[in-house]
Amino acid sequence: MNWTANEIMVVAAARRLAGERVCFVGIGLPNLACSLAQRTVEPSLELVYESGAVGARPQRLPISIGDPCLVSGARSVTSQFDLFAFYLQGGRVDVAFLGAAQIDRRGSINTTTIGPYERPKVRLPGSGGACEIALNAAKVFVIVPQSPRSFVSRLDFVTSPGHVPGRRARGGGPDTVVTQLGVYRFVEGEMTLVSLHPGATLEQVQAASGWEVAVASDLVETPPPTAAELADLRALDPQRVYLG
Amino acid sequence: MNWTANEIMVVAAARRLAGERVCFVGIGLPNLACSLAQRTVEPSLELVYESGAVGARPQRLPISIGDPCLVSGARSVTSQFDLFAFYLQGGRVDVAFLGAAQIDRRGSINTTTIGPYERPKVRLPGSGGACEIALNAAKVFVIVPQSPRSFVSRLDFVTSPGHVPGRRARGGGPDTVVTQLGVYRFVEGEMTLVSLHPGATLEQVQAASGWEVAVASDLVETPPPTAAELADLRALDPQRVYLG
Amino acid sequence: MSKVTTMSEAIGRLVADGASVAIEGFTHLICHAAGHEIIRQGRRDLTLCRLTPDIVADQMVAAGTVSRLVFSWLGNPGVGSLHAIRRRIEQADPAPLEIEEYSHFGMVGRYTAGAAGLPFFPLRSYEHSDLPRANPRIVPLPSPYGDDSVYAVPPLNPDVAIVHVQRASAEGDAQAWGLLGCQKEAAFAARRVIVVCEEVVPESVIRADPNRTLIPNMIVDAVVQAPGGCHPSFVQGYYDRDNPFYLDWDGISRDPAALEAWLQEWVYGLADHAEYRARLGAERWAALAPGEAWAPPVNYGSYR
Amino acid sequence: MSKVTTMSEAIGRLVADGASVAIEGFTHLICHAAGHEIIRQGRRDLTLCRLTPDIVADQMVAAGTVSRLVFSWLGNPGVGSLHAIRRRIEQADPAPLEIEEYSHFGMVGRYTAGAAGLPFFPLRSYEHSDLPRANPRIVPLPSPYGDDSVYAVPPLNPDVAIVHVQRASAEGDAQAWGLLGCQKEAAFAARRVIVVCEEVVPESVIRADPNRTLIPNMIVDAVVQAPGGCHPSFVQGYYDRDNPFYLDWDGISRDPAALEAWLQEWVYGLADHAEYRARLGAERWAALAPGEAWAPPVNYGSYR
Repeated sequence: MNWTANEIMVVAAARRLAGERVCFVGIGLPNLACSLAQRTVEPSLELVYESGAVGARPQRLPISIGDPCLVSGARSVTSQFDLFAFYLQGGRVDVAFLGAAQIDRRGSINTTTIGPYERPKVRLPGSGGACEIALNAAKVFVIVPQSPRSFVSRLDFVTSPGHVPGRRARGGGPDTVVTQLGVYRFVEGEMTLVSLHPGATLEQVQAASGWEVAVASDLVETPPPTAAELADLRALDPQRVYLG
Repeated sequence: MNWTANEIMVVAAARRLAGERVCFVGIGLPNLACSLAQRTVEPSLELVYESGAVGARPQRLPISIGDPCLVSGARSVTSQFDLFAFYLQGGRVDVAFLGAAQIDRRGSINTTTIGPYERPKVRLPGSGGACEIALNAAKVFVIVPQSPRSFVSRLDFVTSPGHVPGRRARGGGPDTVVTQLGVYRFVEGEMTLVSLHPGATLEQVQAASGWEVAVASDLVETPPPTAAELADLRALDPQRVYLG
Repeated sequence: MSKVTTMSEAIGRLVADGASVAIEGFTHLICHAAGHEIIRQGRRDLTLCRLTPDIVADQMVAAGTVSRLVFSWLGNPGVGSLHAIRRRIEQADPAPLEIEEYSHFGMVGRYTAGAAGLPFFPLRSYEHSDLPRANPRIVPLPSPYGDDSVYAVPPLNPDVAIVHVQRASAEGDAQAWGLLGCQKEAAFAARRVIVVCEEVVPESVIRADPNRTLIPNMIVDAVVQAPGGCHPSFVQGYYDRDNPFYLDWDGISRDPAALEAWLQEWVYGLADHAEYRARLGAERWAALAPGEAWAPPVNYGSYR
Repeated sequence: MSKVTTMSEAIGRLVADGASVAIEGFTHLICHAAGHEIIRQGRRDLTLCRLTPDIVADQMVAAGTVSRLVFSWLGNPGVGSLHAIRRRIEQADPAPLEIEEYSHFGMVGRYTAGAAGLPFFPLRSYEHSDLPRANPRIVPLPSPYGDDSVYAVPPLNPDVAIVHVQRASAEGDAQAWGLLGCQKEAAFAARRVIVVCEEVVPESVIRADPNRTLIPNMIVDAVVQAPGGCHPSFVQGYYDRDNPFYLDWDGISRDPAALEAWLQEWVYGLADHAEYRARLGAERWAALAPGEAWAPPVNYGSYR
């Protein structure tokens, strides 16, 4: 069986959605992970999009979080005020996916600038809803390609706080980080490798990180994607728009 | 020509709506005044009800501010949040009508209790939206039967503040008070008789007031209701539900 | 997963003695059927949260189920007073009634804060009124941006919200039209939600017009079908307000014996709201039926 | 009174040099037609308020109309970067661009405070993030009820809001369905409102479904009919997003000469949006047409 880095990331994330109910989701790999979870471990997962679509049932692969296919056939469409106030801040979101340009060992995320804020080397999109998502969702999942550029010891800008000292937010903060090398969870607020993907090594993990990554004492190998998982996933993105 | 106390109150209030645009209205005499104004001095007056009906066009006489006849055919129906936040507090209301069990010389109104709040002699309905209406509408109109019991020197409870010292509210406060005896406006925050209804006397006004009422130097007599006004008005309430 | 159940089961499971219960609906969508079932089950010490306690509140207070009101306007709308409630407030007859009083926007703000997980809601009201003196939970709040200030009200998170709507799916996605009051805010603020509807419809009906969904199934604990359940209040497009009932209530409510007799006949003496509906009779329902006025079609588009 | 006018007249009358302009719409209902007319009329020094500056913002910035952005997410959604804007922020090329940055809920809260006449809006965000450091207008605010605190954002009251909807009456009552973003809040917050619509419909259509009205005529200053005016963005039920355009924009926007040529061809070189629409061609519009998916009927009832 062969699979790509994107495929194992999506499969590993999807499995972690077992038992969850309401998922705040972005477009791309997170959306694929949720759709896969609906077909495998969690058929009753409800997808909520930042755009206001609730319980969407798209008839095609959405190309943006505001794709009209997320509206037609949804359970509800809500204003952004209601979405952020009543769903997110009101504590109704069990899991939210965030992307990251940079992430640190506490799970804090930068999506704002590379280099100083005032005169950035690269101007990234900024927060969008990420800052409030990071502080209010019960759990945060991150899917991010791991490299010394993304796994950094110090963020250029904290867009979305993780398990920072003194955190008082109601949301539980980062719960799971999935990369092409493995799955991380947080132990006393520290990102900790709990599962290594087949073929990946601890040396690769370390080389792709800007700090000495903690490793769980009961580290396991990620069970390889099953044929059924891969078939479901590939059917979701037949043109490999996001799977690459 | 004959008319009743209620009829001249409604006619006098309707005339004062000339030039106004958006009117926040209750049921009963205020509603009749607005409907009459639409048929006479201000055809483009838009009626906004506390219930959320905006630009209502009722096909019958509404029996409550939430009458379904205010919804069918309205321009818009809005949540109470939007109504209070965006229409009223946002400064979109030109004139609002308030009722009063007691009113004082500053136009402050009591609709909460007769007697002490903790153990009232009469428990009245309370504020509803009146407190925020009094503070946020550009102008407040009051239609109230005048007597020593309603025109008092000291309110038992201030539900809706008028031109009190130190007032900082954005709304302009009480503008016009109409009773069965005359029309009052406010001069430096003091309720001042500006127009005496035909047949009413200054002595009656004074006898029906708990304080020495200020009288405008250019006091006029209210022009009597015209035949057209009375015909329009009586057609609005043919069963005299509110006209009595 | 279907959440459809009976009113009796929903109230029995979700409304406990001592609970705070929001029954909202501003003149429209006031769920009398739920109030009656609460009375029938003999609940005690409830805190009733409602902007406008009206007939159903007077009945619940008279029946001894409610010991505390959180409200902003108290009356029989378009008619006058609620005499059972007035007796308790004015004369502690037969017992005192605790009250916690706001203005309408204060109550709406409380639900909004409760729904949004905020520790307070700011509004421009109350300045120079006696309400903050009567209710010390209403407090001034200076703006963090300098020379301005507002008032704050605290969040309201009822144990249960009971929301009546025109139609809902078995899972609990609820759609309403006409006056929406603060049903949405109350539902999101509550720990548990009972949706009562005129009709249970297939999920496909809900999904064909998602902008009409007021309350999503994810916050709903029970769905009860109770056609006519708002009588004598109304449901837009389904039945009109039964105004003679509002007028009659004034006399009934003035006389404790008449009120008790009414409760015996119309609540305790009936098994459920279906019996109430039947007892009102086809003629009375026919008189409340509105004509038709259909919304023009809108196309959501099919995107495949 | 009809407020129907041309885009040229509305922009000419209501958008002045130096104005703050909100063009909202979250992926949906983004009024490119208005942005193009602003460019065509050569406005300068605008502050563009928009949660998600995307292609039309990149065009307006590249054309030199915008000197300041108030925003929460900056990018070509689903594709990548806005290169004209990045050049100005990263290299001040050809000039610096002032930015004032929030999160999405911060921007929504700002419009809400602006619409509601509040001096601030409270939200649970920003704690421990660097955003308050980058933008000192984001400030902490302790709860007046003790041990809790939130952050506040200041009201946003744009000089003009431009809101695209599916249908509006000539007087300006505007109805929309699908994703509503914060169009309503932006419109109520603004001093002037331009409604742009796919269709001008008789007032009777609006009045037959008042719950769909997003914006009431009382706050509207001009109504412009511009079918297709959101292209390459979409209008639910009318046309789909033109995704190839979004992909193409990445290349165009990377190359200042290509961008200038695009503006010449598609904005300066055309008299108005009707010409833009015609130039796109019937085939391209046909490819964007969705199938039908009609909302089920609802009865408001006739009450006489």
